[in-house]
Amino acid sequence: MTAAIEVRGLRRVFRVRQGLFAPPRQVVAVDGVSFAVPAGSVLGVVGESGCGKSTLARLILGLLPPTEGEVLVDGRRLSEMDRRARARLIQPVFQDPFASLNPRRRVKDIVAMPLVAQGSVPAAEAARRVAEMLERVGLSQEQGERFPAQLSGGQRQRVAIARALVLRPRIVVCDEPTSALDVSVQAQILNLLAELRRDLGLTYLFISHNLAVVEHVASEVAVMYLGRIVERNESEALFRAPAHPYTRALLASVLTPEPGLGVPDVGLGDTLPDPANIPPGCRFHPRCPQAFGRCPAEAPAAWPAAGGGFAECHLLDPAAPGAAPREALRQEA
Amino acid sequence: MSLLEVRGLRVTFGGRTAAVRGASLSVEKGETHCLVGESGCGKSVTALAVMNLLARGARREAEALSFAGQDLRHLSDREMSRLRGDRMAMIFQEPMTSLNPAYTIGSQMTEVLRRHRGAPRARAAERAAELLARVGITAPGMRLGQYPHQLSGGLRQRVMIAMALMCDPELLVADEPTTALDVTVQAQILRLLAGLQRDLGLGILLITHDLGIVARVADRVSVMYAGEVVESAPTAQLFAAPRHPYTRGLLRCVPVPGKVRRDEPLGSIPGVVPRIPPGFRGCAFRDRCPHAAPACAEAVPRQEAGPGHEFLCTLPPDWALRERAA
Amino acid sequence: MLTFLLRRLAVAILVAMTVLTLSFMLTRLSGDLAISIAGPNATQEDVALIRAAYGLDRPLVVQYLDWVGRAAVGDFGTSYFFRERVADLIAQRMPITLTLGLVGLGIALLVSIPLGILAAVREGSWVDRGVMLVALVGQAMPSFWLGLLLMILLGLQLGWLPISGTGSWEHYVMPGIVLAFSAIPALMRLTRSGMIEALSSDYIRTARAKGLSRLSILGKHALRNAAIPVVSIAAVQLGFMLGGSIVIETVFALHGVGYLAWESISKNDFPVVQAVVLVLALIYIGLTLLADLLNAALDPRLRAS
Amino acid sequence: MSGAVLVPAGAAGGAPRWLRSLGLALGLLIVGLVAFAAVFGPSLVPHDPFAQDLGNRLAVPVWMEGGSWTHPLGTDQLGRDYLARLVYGARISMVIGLATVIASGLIGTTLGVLGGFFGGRVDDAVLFVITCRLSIPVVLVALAVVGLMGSSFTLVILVLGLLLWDRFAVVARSTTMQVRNLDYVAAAWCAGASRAAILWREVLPNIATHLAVVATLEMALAILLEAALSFLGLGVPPPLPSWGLMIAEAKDYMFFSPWVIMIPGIALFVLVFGINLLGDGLRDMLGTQDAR
Repeated sequence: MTAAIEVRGLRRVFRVRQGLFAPPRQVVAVDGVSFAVPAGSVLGVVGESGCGKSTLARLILGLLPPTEGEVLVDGRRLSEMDRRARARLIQPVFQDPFASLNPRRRVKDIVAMPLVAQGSVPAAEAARRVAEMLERVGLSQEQGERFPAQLSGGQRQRVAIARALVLRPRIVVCDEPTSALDVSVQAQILNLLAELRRDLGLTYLFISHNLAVVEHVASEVAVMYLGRIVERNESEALFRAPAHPYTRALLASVLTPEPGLGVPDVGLGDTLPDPANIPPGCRFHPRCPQAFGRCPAEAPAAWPAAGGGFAECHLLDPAAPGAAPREALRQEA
Repeated sequence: MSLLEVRGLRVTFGGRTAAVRGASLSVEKGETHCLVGESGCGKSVTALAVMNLLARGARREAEALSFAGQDLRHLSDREMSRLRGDRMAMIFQEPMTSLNPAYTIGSQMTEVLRRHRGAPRARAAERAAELLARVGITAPGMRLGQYPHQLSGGLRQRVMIAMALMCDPELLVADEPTTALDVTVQAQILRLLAGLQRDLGLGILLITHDLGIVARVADRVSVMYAGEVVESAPTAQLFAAPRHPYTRGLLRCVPVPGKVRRDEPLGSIPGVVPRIPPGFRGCAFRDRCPHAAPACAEAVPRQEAGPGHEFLCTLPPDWALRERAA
Repeated sequence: MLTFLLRRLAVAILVAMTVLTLSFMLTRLSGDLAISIAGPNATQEDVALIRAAYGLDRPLVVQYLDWVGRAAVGDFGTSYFFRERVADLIAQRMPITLTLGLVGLGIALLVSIPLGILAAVREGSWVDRGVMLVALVGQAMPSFWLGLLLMILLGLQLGWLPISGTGSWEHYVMPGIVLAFSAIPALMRLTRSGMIEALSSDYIRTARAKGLSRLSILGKHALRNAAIPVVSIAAVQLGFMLGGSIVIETVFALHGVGYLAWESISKNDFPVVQAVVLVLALIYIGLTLLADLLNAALDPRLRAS
Repeated sequence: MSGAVLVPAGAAGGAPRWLRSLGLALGLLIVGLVAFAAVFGPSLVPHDPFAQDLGNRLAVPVWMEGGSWTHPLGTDQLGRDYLARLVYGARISMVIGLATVIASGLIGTTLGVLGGFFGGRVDDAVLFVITCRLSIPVVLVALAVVGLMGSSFTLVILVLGLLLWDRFAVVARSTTMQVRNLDYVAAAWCAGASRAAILWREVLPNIATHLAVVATLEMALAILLEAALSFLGLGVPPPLPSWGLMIAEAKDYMFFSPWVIMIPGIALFVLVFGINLLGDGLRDMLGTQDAR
C-alpha cells in the first residue's frame, strides 16, 4: 500500500540565543523522525510535554521549516509545493478551540477562509460548501452566523474541524484536538473525527498525551521521547506488549477508571527530560529503571519488536548479555 | 462526627449566577473523598467555599458547614485564617503559578509555621527540610534556598504538598493537583498523596475531573453536575452500579484501553453543560438526559440506593436493573 | 547575567551613537545655520565671517566627524550667546534640573504608590473610582497651566512660596509639584494594575490558604511583585521628567538645563541645543539601563538567567 | 424538553456597568461638543477672532461684575473677543490632535505590526528604532525644530506626528506578537492564505481596538504638547488663537485678572479629560470583551 504521508529523517534544531557574545545553545526538538502512514489509517503520536510532538506537527504542517528531512504526501515533496497546493492536501486541527478561531469573524467566514485563500472558488460555490461542511460537523446554519465567543468549546472544535475539511484534504494533523475539552465533549469530538475519517477517507496524524484516547483512535502508535520516536508499533501490539521501558512506564501511569487498583509505581526518577540537554547514549537512560552499563555509552539501534514495529532499546538486542526483554515484562507485572 | 461536614452549600456570584446550588458532602478522618465533575460544575468553587477563599463578590450560604465539630459559617476572617494552613490546608492545580516567584521555597514554607506556631526561624527551616525529604525531594537543604522558577512542575507540586503539611493539618483540600502535570509525574504525585494519607491519617478532599484518578485513589465519590451533588457513593459501588444517568453517561465517555473497541463510537452525552438561571427548578440534567420525563421539571428527590449511596433523580433506585431485564 | 549586561550595554551605545547623529542633523535642518546665527540684519560679510568662525564652511561630513570626536571627550564647543564652553554651561545648570527631577519623582512616588495600592485593595469601590479620577485629572492637566495656577494660589494669594526664580529650596516646591503631576497618573495606574494582578494571582490564593495575615499577604507577597515594574518605570519616568523640565523651568524661571535649552533655542545657539539634546538622551539611556538592572535585581527569575 | 435551561454561557459580574458607560458617555459628550464647536463654532459666534478693539481691552466675562453679553467670555489684551478665539482654538486643537494621530498612527502601527509579525531581524530593527525614539526628549526636540525652522501650523503637526508614534509602535508590536502566535493565524497559514491576507484579515481586526485606545491617549498628548509649544512661543504662530498661545499672551495679566488664563486653560483641560475618558471607556469595553 502506498503511504498517504511519509516523513523522512525530520530534524529540527532551535537556536536559543542567550546573549550577544555567548554562543547560541542548540535545542534539538525533533531528532531524525521517519514514518509512513498508509492511506485511511491513523498514526497516534504520544509523549510527555517537551518530547517534540507539537514541533513535529508544526514541521509537517509547514509552520516551521525543518533543519533536515522531508515530508512527502502521495510521494510528492511538500517543500516543493506552493502553500495553496499544500493546503489542499494537509490541514490542521489544533488543541485550544478558543485560540484557533479568529474572534472577529463569523463561523461561516472562518470555515470559508481556506476556500477564499485558494482564490479560485466562486463565492456561491464557497457558500454551498461551507453550508454542507457545517451540517456535516453537526452545526446549524444559524450557528454559522454566530461569532466564536457565542459557542461552547465543543462547538468551536467542530468549527475548527469544518475549516480543516472544507478543502477536502487527504491528511489531517490533529494536535491534541480534545485536550482542552471535558470528557463528555471529548467523546463527541472523537466520534465525529472517526466518522469523518471513514466517510471521507481521511488519514490522521493524531497527536496526544492521553494514551487512552490514542489507543481508541489510532491504528498505529509512535511513542516520542526527547525528539525521537523510541517505539512504534501497531496499536494492539504496542498496548498489549510494550517493548520500550519508557512505553511501559507511560502505560503504567495511565489511570483507567477501575477501582481498587491503586496508583501504580511507574519507577521513573525525578530527573525530568530537558530538550536542551539530551543525555548521551540512550536518551532515556537517566530515568530508566532497567538501565545498565551500555545505555549511557551507546545509542540503541531500532530493534524489531513483536507485531512488526520497533523499539530503540538495548534490552531488545538479541546479543545483549543478561538483558532479555521478558525479564523486564515480568517486573512490570 | 465527620471531619468536614457540608450541607446545603450555596454559592452565588453577584447575586445572579449560582455556582453551587445546595451541595452536600462529608469527609471522614483518614478518608479520601473525591469530588468529580466537568468544568463549570462548581467543584472548585465548593472547595474554595469550604476554605473561605472565594473571590470578593461571592456569597456563601450553607445549612451546615463544620470542621471537626466547629461551625465555620460564623467564623470571622481572622479566626478562619487561624484555621487555614494550620488544621486545614489546600493545594492547587497550577504548581507553576501557585508559588510566589519573588521568594525562596524556604521562606514560603517557614512562614506557615512561624505564623501558626510562632516557631523560630531555625526550627521552621528544620521542619521544612524534613518535610521536603518526606515528599521525596532530594537535597532538601539546597532546595530551601531556591526560587520556584528553578524547579520543575512536579517538584513544585511536591513543595506545595510539603508546605501544606507544615502544621500537621487534619484536612487537605486538593484542587486538581495533577491536572497540569505529565502522566508519569501525575502517578508519582498521587502515590505520594496516598502514602502521606496512610501515614498521617489525613482527610483529603480531592477535586478532579478525571474518573481514572477517582477510581484509583478515592474512598468515597461525589459527582457534581451544574452546582449540585447528583450522586454520592463508596468508590467501588459507584463504578459498579452508578444510578444517576449523568454518572452513567460520564463513565461511558471515558475510553478505557481494552474495554471499548477501536472504531466503535464512545458513549457520549449530547448537548452542553447548561447555565442555570435564577429560580431554576427541577433536574439540571434533563435537557441532556435520555430518561427525561415531565416529572424532572419538578423537585427531584434524593434517593438511597444502598448503604452510603445517594443519588438525585426521579428514576427508582433499581431502574438500571429493570432496564437491563427488559 | 554578564552577557545580558554586555548586550544591554552594546545596544545602549548604539542608541547613543544614533542620537548623537540625530542631534547633529537636527541643527542642520534649517539649512544655513550661519544665516540663522547672524540674524536678520546681518550683511553678506557678517554671514561669511560667522561661517568661517564656526567651521560651517567645511563639508557636512567633516563637521559631523569633528562634532562626534569632540563630543566623545565631552567637548561640545562654545556657546554663541553665552560665550562660554557648552560643557561648563550644562555642568552649572544640571544640578538644578536633577534636583527638580528628583523632587518631582519623590513627590510622585509618595502620592502614587499609596493611592495605587489603596485603589487596588478596594478595587471597584468609590475609593478606586476616586483614585482613577485623580489619574485622569493628572493626565489632562497642562503642566504650564497648572504652574500658573499654583503661582496665583500659593504664590500670590496665599503667599507661601516664591513665585519664580532659582535659589532656596522653596523655589523647587511648586515646580516639583507640577513635574510630579506628569508622572503620577502613569505610576499610579501601574501600581494599581500591578497590585490587582498580584492580588488575583494564584500565589496570593496560596498565601491566603496558608492562613497568613492580611498585612503579610499585602505587604510581603503582593507588593513585592507589584513593585518590580513600578521601580523600573520610575527610573524611566525620571528620564521623561528631565526631558519635560524645559516647560516647567521656563514657567518658573528656574535656571536649569531646560531653561538653558529654551534660551538657546530662542537665540539660535545651536551648539548648546544639540548638546542638551544629547546629554538628556544619554541620561535617559543610562536610566533605562538602571531600570533593567533594578528589574534584574528585584526579580529572581531575571537574576538567575 | 425545556429549552429554558440552555442559556449560553457568558461573563458575569464586574464593576457596575452604568458607571463605566457613564465615563464613556461623558467622554463622548465632551469630545462631541468640542468637535461641534470646532466645526460650526466660528460661524456661529458673531465676532471675528482676529479683530482687535484696543478701546475694549480685557473686558471681563459676563458672570463678573461689569461683564456684558456682547463679549460673553470677555476680550483679551488686544480687545479680541475671547469666545470667538476660544472656539477657533478648539478647531486648532482638534485638527492638530487628529492629524498627529493619523500621521503617528500610520508610522507607529506600520513599524509595530511589521516587527511583531515578521520577528527576527526585522523586529530587532524595529525595537532599535523605538528605543532611539524614546531616548529623544520630545518637547526639547520639537521646540528646537520649530525654533530653528520657524513656527508654522503644518510644521507643528509634522513634528508631533514624527515624534509621537512610539506608543503605537510598542502596542502594535506586542499585540501583533500575541495574535501572531495564536492558532487561528497558524490555521490561515496552513490554509494557504497570503501574508497580506493574514495581516489584513486575521491580525489587524484583532489589534484594532487596542490601537484605538492608544489613539485617544496620543491625541490627548498631541493636544497638550501643541499647547505647551505654543505657550513657549514655538508652536502655532500668532495671531492664530491656539489655547496654549492664549494662555501665554494672557500670562502677564493673570495676577490681576486670573480669568484670562482660566478660560483657555479650562477648555484645554476639559477637552483632554474628555478624550482620556473616552480612552478609558474603550479600554474597559476591551477588558470585558477579552474576559470571555
